[in-house]
Amino acid sequence: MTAAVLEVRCLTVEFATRRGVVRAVEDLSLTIGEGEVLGVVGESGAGKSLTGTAVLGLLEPPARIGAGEIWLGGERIDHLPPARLRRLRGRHMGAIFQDPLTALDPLFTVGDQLEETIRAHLPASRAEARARAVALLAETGVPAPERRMDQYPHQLSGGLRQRVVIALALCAEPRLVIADEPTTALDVSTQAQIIALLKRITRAHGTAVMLVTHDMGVIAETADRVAVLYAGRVVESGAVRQVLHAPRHPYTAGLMASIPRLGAVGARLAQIDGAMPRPGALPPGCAFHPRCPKAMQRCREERPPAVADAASQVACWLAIAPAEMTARAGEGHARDGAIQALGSVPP
Amino acid sequence: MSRVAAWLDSDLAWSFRRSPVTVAAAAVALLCVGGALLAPWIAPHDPFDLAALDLMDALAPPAWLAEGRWRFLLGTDDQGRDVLSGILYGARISVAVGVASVLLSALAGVALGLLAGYAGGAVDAFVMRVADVQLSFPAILVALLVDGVARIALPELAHGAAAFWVIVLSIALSGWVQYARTVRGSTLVEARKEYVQAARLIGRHPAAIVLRHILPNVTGPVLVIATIHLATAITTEATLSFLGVGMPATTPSLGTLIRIGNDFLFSGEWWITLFPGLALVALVLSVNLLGDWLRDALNPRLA
Amino acid sequence: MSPADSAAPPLVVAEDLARYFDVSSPWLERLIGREPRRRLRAVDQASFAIPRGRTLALVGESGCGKSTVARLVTGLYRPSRGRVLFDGVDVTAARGAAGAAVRRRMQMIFQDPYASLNPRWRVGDIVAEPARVQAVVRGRAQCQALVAELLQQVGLHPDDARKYPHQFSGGQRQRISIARALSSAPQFLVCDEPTSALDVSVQAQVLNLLADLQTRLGLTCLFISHNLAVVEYVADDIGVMYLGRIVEFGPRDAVLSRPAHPYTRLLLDAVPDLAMTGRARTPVGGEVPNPIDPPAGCAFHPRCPWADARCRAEPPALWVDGRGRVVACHAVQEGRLG
Amino acid sequence: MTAPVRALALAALLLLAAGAPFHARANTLRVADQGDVMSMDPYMINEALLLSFMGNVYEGLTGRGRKLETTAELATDWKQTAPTVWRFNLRRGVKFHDGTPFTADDVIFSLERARGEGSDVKTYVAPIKEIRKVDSHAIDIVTHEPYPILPQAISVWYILSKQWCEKNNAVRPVDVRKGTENFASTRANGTGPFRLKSREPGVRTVLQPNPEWWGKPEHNLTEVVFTPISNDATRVAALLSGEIDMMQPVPLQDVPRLQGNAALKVAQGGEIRTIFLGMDQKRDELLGSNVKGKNPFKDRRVRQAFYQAIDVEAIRARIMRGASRPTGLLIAPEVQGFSAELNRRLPFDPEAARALLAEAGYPGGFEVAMNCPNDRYVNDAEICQAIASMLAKVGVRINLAAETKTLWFPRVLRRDTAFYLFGWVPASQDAHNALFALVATPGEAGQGQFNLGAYSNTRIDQLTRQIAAEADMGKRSGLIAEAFRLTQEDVAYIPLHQQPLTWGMKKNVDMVQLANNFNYFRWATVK
Repeated sequence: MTAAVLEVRCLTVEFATRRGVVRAVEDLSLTIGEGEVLGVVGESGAGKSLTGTAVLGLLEPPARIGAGEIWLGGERIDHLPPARLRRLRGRHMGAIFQDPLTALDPLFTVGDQLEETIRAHLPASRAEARARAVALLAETGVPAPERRMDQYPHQLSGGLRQRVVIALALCAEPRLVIADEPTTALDVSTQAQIIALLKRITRAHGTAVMLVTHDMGVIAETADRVAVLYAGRVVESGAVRQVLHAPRHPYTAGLMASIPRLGAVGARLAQIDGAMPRPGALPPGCAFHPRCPKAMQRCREERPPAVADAASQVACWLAIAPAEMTARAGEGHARDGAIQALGSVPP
Repeated sequence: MSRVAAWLDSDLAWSFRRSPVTVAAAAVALLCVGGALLAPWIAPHDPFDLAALDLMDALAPPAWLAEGRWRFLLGTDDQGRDVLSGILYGARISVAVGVASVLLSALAGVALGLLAGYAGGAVDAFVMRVADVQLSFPAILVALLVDGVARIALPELAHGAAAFWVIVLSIALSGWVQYARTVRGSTLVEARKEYVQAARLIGRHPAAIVLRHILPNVTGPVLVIATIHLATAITTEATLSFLGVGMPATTPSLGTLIRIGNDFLFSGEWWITLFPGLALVALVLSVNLLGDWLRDALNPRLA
Repeated sequence: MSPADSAAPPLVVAEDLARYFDVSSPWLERLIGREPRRRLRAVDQASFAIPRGRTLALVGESGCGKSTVARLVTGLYRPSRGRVLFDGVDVTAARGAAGAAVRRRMQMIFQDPYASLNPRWRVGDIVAEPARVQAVVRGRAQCQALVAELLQQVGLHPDDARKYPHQFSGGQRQRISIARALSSAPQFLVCDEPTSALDVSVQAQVLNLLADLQTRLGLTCLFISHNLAVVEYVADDIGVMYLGRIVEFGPRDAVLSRPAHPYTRLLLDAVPDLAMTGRARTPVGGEVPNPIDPPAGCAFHPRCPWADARCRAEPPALWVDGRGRVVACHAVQEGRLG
Repeated sequence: MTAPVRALALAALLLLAAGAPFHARANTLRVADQGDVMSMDPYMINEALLLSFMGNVYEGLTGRGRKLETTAELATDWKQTAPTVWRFNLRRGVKFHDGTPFTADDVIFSLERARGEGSDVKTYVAPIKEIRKVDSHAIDIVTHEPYPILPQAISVWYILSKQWCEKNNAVRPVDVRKGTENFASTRANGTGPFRLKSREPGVRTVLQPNPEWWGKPEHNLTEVVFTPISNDATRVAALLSGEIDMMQPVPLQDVPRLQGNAALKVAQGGEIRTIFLGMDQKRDELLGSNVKGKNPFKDRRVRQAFYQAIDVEAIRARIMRGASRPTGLLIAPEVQGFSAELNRRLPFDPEAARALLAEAGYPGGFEVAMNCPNDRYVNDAEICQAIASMLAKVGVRINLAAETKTLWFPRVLRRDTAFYLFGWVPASQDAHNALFALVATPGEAGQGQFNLGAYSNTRIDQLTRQIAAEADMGKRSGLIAEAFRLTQEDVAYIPLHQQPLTWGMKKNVDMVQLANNFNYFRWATVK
């Protein structure tokens, strides 16, 4: 695998509220390589969108990065001044959001917006920019792209709009695309089209993709690797095949079991009882323990560190070898363990 | 007690304490309103008692100037009225006009907004067209119109007690639109929400749905508008009085006092207009700042 | 899923339901712009029957009219044509006392757990409202007892009655919604995408709860969803809707395992399969057309690989095939496709 | 710089250069008053401001000269041919502003208009019985009784064009008491030295010279812009900033300041306007009073109590800043018929006032509404307030309504008032006008048209008729004195003072200040 395009190290996103600082994302680490799609999955409130927003440098007060580093292509970007970040965002990072309407300016034609973005970031004449815009639209599967160039966003259907947003995100040939729930607002039949498109295009351009979604189906079809978030922390990450088919964390396992699937007639759905705690009201120990059927005493007291094996990484006391557990018991510093464990993640 | 404690612990109270400007504004507003309410007990003279006025006391400068008298701390106006007492009593009228007209327009606006938003169709179109027409007349013009009509309709009544209600009605008439529009907008949003459909489903009477379900959910913005409108209403009253169609000169409001004093700006009797002017600015500004704060504080935010 | 008593008449019957919405511009604009009146055919020719104790699921993409059907059946909308019979009573015509009696026997669960509960009301008041309005309970004590019982039934604590909706998570709110729907002891429950706004882990909780309650209380259900996988868990019969019309109707297994209509096939193919990681699909192209201006002939023809001249010109009628499936498709009827 | 750009710049410079002297040469006189000219119709209201302003546009048969002497305007000469007949020869070659020639028919038409329905100037033409046309430019005016001061009395009865009024549906003037408008309310068609260029009620009224005027212009104006500015301070500020060239009245408190300004001058004089209080003596129950079933003002003791409760000296000292002339009569010393001997006021005596009220049956006083303008007379509203406060000290509670004259005039002219402030200038400079308009019992022919409290004394009515017909000036003075004495004995009115006349002007403006406060632009120059 080539060098990482995006590397997030021990990221903490927090909110300053009147009752103190609340950590919505804590100690989160990710890497995405060139041409790789990393799925970031979790329930609403797990912190997945905040992670994407933090990488883009678009956190708005009172949210802020509390700790950690974000590296894009070997450059640290989490502490850059806003103007520099803005240039970077346009040139090297593209964003696709849930609602395509908010990403497009209703007052300008599709062509205007594409050309403007291209010319803002690439040295291109007006004609060249237009040609490239048309080509991009064609590539994203927009029928009759020449005609669409002169239309306004409201004249397009939801699926077409999302295609235009994807074209817009890709037009400066960014190294990283952050797609936050790109299919959630779309119809089922259109979802499949957009997923296929996203996958094809990023493969072709070698773009790294951070795909934020709550939909395991989308992850299964699109992502190469997946990181499962729970209450602001990565509980399990690894290759999609590994995590989805042989989950090691009880939460991932429960999540997979609770997804209704065709052909399972008559069976009762497996369910995880309870609800995810809100940031600021996390239980001590492992945040999942109140809902975990396998919770032990230790889970209630100590937060499990992330440990990795060849294919995946998991933060659960069950997954930690008993020897290791006894070895660390004396230290009692789960955090050190996490960092050491991270160090052993294969690049 | 626990309610007070709960309120003190609420987000609203917290954001209040955190803003020194708001705390200062609240203090000034409290001072103004308190002074106005307590005027009969704290004012050194009764400026509305014509029999107590002596023309020979007229145009006395503030006490600390030469020829000033300590009987008239802030001086007197052209009729011999004590300016300080005039401010206290005038603020009383200004605040009363403000509060009454805000209540009246909020009541009318909320009712019409709910009606338009929930009934929709022709009722909505009618109410909103009336609102548009209303909006195309500036508040002052509406007030002048109402005042004019009232003066023709109630020739000898239009002065004194009736003048107060005429002003209140005038300001309310131009003020209800903002409430109606906001409430209509919120009502349209709320009426589409599923909890309203749930209530319709079980066969609740439309009036019950509007009053029990929708109304509590559209009052947030109304409170904010009301606060800002209070400041506007006080200013409008002052403007009307300044234009000479407000409160009669014998029972002057702050606006009337400023108008009276305005005639003496060039001739050096600046205290007649300056002190009431400062009082009006302090009152309006502080109420406005409180309104701004309330708007921000009630604005739903992240986290 | 209780076995249907085929002898008893169905509890709910929809006969040729249609609902049009006027989406014209205001008349002044229309007058100036010489625009014609525009009607949106949200639902056109929808007929079905739901036997007692069974669940009918209506499936389709957004804008296909399935939620409109839910609101027509419960009487929230008045049909432009056709009627709904509930236990033999015409719901659309029932007014006053008769209407109230019918309404007490049917309830609805809505999609958005954040919008379906009045944020200014305490949970206890929300849950008790239908019972109070329908005079199922009288007095404070009786009411409190009912609320406590209902909350327990949906897996909440009786003390939760004193809280406000914002103190609950999405799944818990949907439980409150269910408790409210059960409060007037209905026989018929309309569920309008009750889990589509929930996270999967919570969706399973709610689906299981609904299934349990249905069995325990013998409820008849109309279940609206866009997710065929979810529908499989709850439905006895499935109706597939496209652009305001039911295009395929039949028993669950028949529809899911041997879909007849090309659109049903498309929907089935669009369900992401967790086993197919990394597999590339060739999804059917196109999108749902604008219902204000639907295509002529069969509304699905622009996206259908089997469409021919007849499909483009003539709208297909519902047709019953030999195996008990009901389909509206020329290609199926002509045997052009399996 | 390219050639076209240079040319443009040059053109712009030239325009600027040309514009400046052009502006200077355009002698615009910008005038501000505390109230608006209420109409362009000279019969709409008998108000000095309106008659003064429209006197620039319209003309009467006679007019006023620089010393208020009677002059020949549309009539070239006149003589009495019989005790009740006056022959007026009309000026030939005069044209109205719309081009129609002025003839005897216009005079006859104007008489009918002035004494017909809706007219407020009936008092001026009331003595006239009829007008006989001799030829197109000669008429005989026949009076009911001998009327020696006819030429003086009709100087503000302006002549309108018959054809124009008929064509534009303005044969009848608009009744100020009812308040609608017609064509003549906003347009004017006179024979005078100025014509109406534009009219925006309440905003501005613009006059421009009439190049075809029969007389020889003694002004150098190219335009007159009249603007009402009711707020005293604003009006002063407008003069100080140079926005206007002339304004009146100067607020009394600001006179020293304007006098001290090198660019300005203040023209002061005694106005012949008398300010007084009137009381409703007709209604059986007063408007706006707590006394029900009777009218306290019908009792002379009450009227006297009011009189004696008012400290006119305090008003002079504080409100009028020493510039008013307290008076015991309804006419100023400059008016023919004034008697210094009669000009005595009842003493200010609150004790006596209280006693009189108690004697009349109001020991605790009573409540009554008072109507007052706030933009008509000098410090009018302030005077009323002070009076309200003085009356409060004897137990009378005044509900003061101080309002703009456009509301106040119709109200008091309808006699919808119990107690009011008013001011009067006898347009004829003669006491008869005051007696006839203010004191005579109201009647159809215009007598008592401004006797708004409807005071009535048959002896005074009789005297007024005699005064009109009396040619012997000595006898006439005696009759006038008797009439005023009776008025004073009855306390028909409460005279207050003659107000000062103060104009503020730029130094470069010259205008003739007349004691009746008429502003004739025909004698105005701007240097």
